[in-house]
Amino acid sequence: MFIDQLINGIVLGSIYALMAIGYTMVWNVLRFINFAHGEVYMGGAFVSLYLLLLDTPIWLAYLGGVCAGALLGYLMEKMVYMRMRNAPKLNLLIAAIGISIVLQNLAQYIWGATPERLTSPFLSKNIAVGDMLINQHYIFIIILTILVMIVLELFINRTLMGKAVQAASQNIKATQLMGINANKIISITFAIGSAVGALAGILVGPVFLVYPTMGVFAGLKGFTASVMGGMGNIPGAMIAGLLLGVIESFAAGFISSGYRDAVAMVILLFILLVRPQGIFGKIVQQKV
Amino acid sequence: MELIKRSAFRKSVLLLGGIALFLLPLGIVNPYFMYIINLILIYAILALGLDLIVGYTGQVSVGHGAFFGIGAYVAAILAKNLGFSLWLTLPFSIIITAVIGLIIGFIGLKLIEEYLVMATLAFGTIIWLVFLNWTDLTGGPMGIAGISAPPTITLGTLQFPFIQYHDYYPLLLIFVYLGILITRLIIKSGFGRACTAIRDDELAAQAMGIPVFKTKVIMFTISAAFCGAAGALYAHFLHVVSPETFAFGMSVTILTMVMIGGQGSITGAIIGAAILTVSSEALRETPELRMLIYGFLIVIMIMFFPKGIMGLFQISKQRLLKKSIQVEKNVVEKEGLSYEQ
Amino acid sequence: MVFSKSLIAKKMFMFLVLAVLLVGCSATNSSSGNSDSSSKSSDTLKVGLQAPMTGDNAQYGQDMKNGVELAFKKINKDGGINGKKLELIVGDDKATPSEAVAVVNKMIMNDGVKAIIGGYNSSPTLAAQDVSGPAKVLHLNMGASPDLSKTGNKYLFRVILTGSVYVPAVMKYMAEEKKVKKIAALFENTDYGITMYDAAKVSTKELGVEFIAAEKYNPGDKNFSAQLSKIKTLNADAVMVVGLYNEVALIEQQAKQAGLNIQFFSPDDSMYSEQLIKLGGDAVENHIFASMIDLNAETPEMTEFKKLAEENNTPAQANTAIAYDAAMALAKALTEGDGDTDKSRDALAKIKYQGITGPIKFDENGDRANTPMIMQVQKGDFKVIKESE
Amino acid sequence: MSSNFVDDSAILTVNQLSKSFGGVKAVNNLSFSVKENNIHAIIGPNGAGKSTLFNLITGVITPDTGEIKLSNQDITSLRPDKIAERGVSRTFQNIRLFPDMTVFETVLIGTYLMTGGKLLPAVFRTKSFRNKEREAKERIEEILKFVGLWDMRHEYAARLSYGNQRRVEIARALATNPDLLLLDEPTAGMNQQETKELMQLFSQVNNQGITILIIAHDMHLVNTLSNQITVINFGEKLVEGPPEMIQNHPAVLEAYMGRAEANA
Repeated sequence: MFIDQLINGIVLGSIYALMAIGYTMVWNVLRFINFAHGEVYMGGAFVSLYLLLLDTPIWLAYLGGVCAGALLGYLMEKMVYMRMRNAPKLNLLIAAIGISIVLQNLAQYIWGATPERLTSPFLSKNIAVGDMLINQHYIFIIILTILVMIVLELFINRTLMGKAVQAASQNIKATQLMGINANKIISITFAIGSAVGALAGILVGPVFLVYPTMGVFAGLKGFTASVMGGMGNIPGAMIAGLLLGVIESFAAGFISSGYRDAVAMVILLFILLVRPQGIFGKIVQQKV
Repeated sequence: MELIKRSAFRKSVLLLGGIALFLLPLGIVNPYFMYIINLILIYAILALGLDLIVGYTGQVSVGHGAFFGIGAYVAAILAKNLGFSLWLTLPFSIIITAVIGLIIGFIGLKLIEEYLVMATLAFGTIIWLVFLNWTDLTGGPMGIAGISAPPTITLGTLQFPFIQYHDYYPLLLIFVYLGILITRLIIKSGFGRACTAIRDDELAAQAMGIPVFKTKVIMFTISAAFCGAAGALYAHFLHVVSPETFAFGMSVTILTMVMIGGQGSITGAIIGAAILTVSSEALRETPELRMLIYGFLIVIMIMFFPKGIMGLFQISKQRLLKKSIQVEKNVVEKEGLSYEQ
Repeated sequence: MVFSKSLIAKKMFMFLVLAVLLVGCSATNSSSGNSDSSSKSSDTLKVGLQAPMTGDNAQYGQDMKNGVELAFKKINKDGGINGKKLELIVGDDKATPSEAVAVVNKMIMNDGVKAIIGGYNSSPTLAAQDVSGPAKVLHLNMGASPDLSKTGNKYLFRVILTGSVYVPAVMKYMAEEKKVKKIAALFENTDYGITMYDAAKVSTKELGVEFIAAEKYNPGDKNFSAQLSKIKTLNADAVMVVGLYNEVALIEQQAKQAGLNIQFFSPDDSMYSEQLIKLGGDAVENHIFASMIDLNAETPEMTEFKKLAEENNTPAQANTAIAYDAAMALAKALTEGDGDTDKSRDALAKIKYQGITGPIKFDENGDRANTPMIMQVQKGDFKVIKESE
Repeated sequence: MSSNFVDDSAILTVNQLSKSFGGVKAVNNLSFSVKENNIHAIIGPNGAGKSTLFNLITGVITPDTGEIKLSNQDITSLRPDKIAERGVSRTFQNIRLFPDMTVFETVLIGTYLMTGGKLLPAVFRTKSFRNKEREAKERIEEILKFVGLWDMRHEYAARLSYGNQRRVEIARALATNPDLLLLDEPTAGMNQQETKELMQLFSQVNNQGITILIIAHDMHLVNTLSNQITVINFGEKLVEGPPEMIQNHPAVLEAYMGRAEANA
């Protein structure tokens, strides 16, 4: 049971980590919580599902979903957030909530509310490790997550564009003054964060199904992980995501599965009050 | 003199209008319309309550649906298990919600801006999960049905039983008036002004001797109590409560009412409540499109009319302009301060 | 400035007046609208459908809507109810009690429906019949909870079998045919799940079986790993799942992923839907359940229904058939009652109608008196493994 | 803690105060005292730690070490509102007004300590509540007439000229009935006429028995207005004394050369 829960936790945690990246990247450049990020997760999964229905090869369908997610994030930014740069944070937040309601219901309008299963080439196979059986798809999720993390690290630290994003997260206005197109940086950030979020949705699709409201709790958890890791701290978000998944699984297994989702919320409250800079966070100066 | 006359005229017009509203049921035949109007009144109390903390004190909460729920569940549990009537459940709902509001406010209001939003979100979700999972007390996903109607009111030889939706209307209207009155009394006092000062500039407010944290906590408590009262009324009005009503979506709905109506305005809160209730009922005909249109409305309103409907009544564009300059200045200042540190 | 302030006040007041006028107008409009529809009501008769049209359970609502629409089409083509056409008003109860109350309120008060078909889930139905009962509106529901027999609402009928009929049948089969001794229960934390589990416990002594675990989940849950890994440690002979197709499919899929290979069964046919197989795939193979309907049956009623469904491009699902039956039975009662609610109720109480789901007749609680058959998922299809007694 | 400044006539005593931000010492072992009824000026080049000092005195930030005494009562690390309650009021370097309020409403906020901000009396509109409200309004009329804004009381404060905005801020500070008024560069950005008028106002305020502690860059203002000057640089006290002494002090000239010459 212990090992069962540990594996479940790591799989869940990988998903949360991928989700957390999106929140954290957007926070970095705009200092705002993109509440509609959970809908990118859902959108990506739905597009993959739809592509599979059209007999697209599975890898292409997955890729299509990721691209669609990126596009969704990009459009969100361009159509709404960009036009609200000078608005108070609260307004942005409410706009994000509005977008999330729109996307959830648009998905339902187009594809219906019935949960559907995304196919996976690995789902039906288990691998025996000692006397434990581990599903191949779970291993696929974990490997892909690690891969994405490495690629993202490389992108941010080794490429020019990544460095621009990094600079933007230090100070978006100064970046603009230095002649870097801030809007472009923000768009790229949204696109990358959303692509990773959509990937999370696609990976979850075969296990927990695809349906219009699938992004709600995934979003909250990813967001909790990003707060745990320290808002704006990408490696922190990844580790916190994994941690959250494991804690949640153990709590569900050993305390009560009904309160599974409450675990993340309690952690969120606790972190906010006791360590608002996150577990691994550098201390971000609070404004007086 | 002129001024006094004018305000006396205004007062008498408002008073007459207020009394005239009691006659509204006479003109409405369809009980369904009455049902919607009653819902508007309940939501108006919620919106007034949230506006106290969001509009007047500048502290954003996306967890007030939970306070609404606590009020409703307290009333439902007391009515079902102990046979309490509305007159007994209502004070309990208000007090218990206020106490929880006090605790949450005390914990959460140390946080600012986005962090407060996150904390209220977490709190609201936890409370909702408690409604959902504490099956012995709350009925879990089944909720609690069969909550009693308010007892018949007897005035001399006149009897006012609560059977049809027409019967609930005057009662709910009285509570809305009470809510408006209390809101006004609070705003037009040193305490209320302190809240507004905190909303506009916390640092300056504190320099004037205003205990910022305490004031916020008290206002948060009152705000929660409003929602508790609305909850009790809702439970006895609809006769059933179930957890999903009080999930995150409810908190968002109340916040949207305040935003659409216009923050920091009593009229705005009520208009917001009316618009959202009517539009969501009107869109019931097209279940798939209902929430879709609702979401679009929120995005469009917040993008193009961020001051809400009451914002349209602000006569001077110049004032808005000036305001945005001031806001900019505050931002620069804040950054300056943190930079210096 | 003083002047402009009072100007704002004036504008506000004007707005209020306007708002009141608007509400008043729409109200008078609607009342005149009502009189319009009453003149129109000579040729239409409104029936409401209370079902989940959005959310996780939307597939059930859609199936039910399809069934009722098929039936109404046929009835209206054959001349309607004594010349009046049936009109369907769809109300989305989102599978939740308070929404159910809200939509039933609306359908009765605003649309003036004479009868309601639905809901699908027990808890919303229990809450909604509190509204429809006093309003004397016929309510033909599809909830499984035995509690629906105890409401005392004489306008409430149940067009499926009650849990107290389903449960013993499947328990008996599992004990006698499958030689099951230790059962782990995993059920929805709702009226439906809890009462079905309670009903199952009643029969354990007599059959010599025992429940060794009672795990719950909330409707809409997607992650059952915690419950399943608990069950895994118990070495049960079988797992009884009380739930709808979404959850049943996921539970069995996740059980398989966790290496829990065990016989699953359900007390009723709530998961009887193509969706179960679509979602569950291989994992739901061999699932056993009690059912009141067999879509592969070769009765004339079934053949006719399937033909009708095909003509209208409607998927013939179990719930489509059940809703179709409900609508047909209702139409028969409404015809006999001829516009009088109580007459229609009495007609429904005494009805004898041969439906797709077998003979429809109600006992004094408004429940069906049929017995279920036992079915199993075999090679991606639903096969009868034991006929009804 | 040993005290270098035991002075009974001092309304404010700052003793060995230090505060650093991330290794940078903004205020370093600073001690000085402000005598009652004085106009005491603090001058120093940009970044000398003057505003930090104000924020420390008013409790916005807490010092690392040292103590602050108000009429011999320790107010170190008290909350800003508690310090305001004890009679310290301030204006801000960048004017901080409430964007949604008229002049009257803004100054009304300043009467919070007078009216008490109690909730229940407000809801029940008790007699004492109404009396206090009336008194507060009378007091505001008095203050607004005193600072010369009475005619503009219904204007939105943020729409006034810069000089008048500063007056509103001062009026708001006066409404708290302070014993000690802290002015953080009150004439920065003003034209000569406005500066002159404000200086007059400061003397008038001082004549009412309110001690003033003022941060300024403008040497002319400091010299004519104040009777005691403390010069600080890099968070440390350079020199202290009456204007005549400061004007010609070599250390001051060295630290403060550019500006002193420009304003001479």
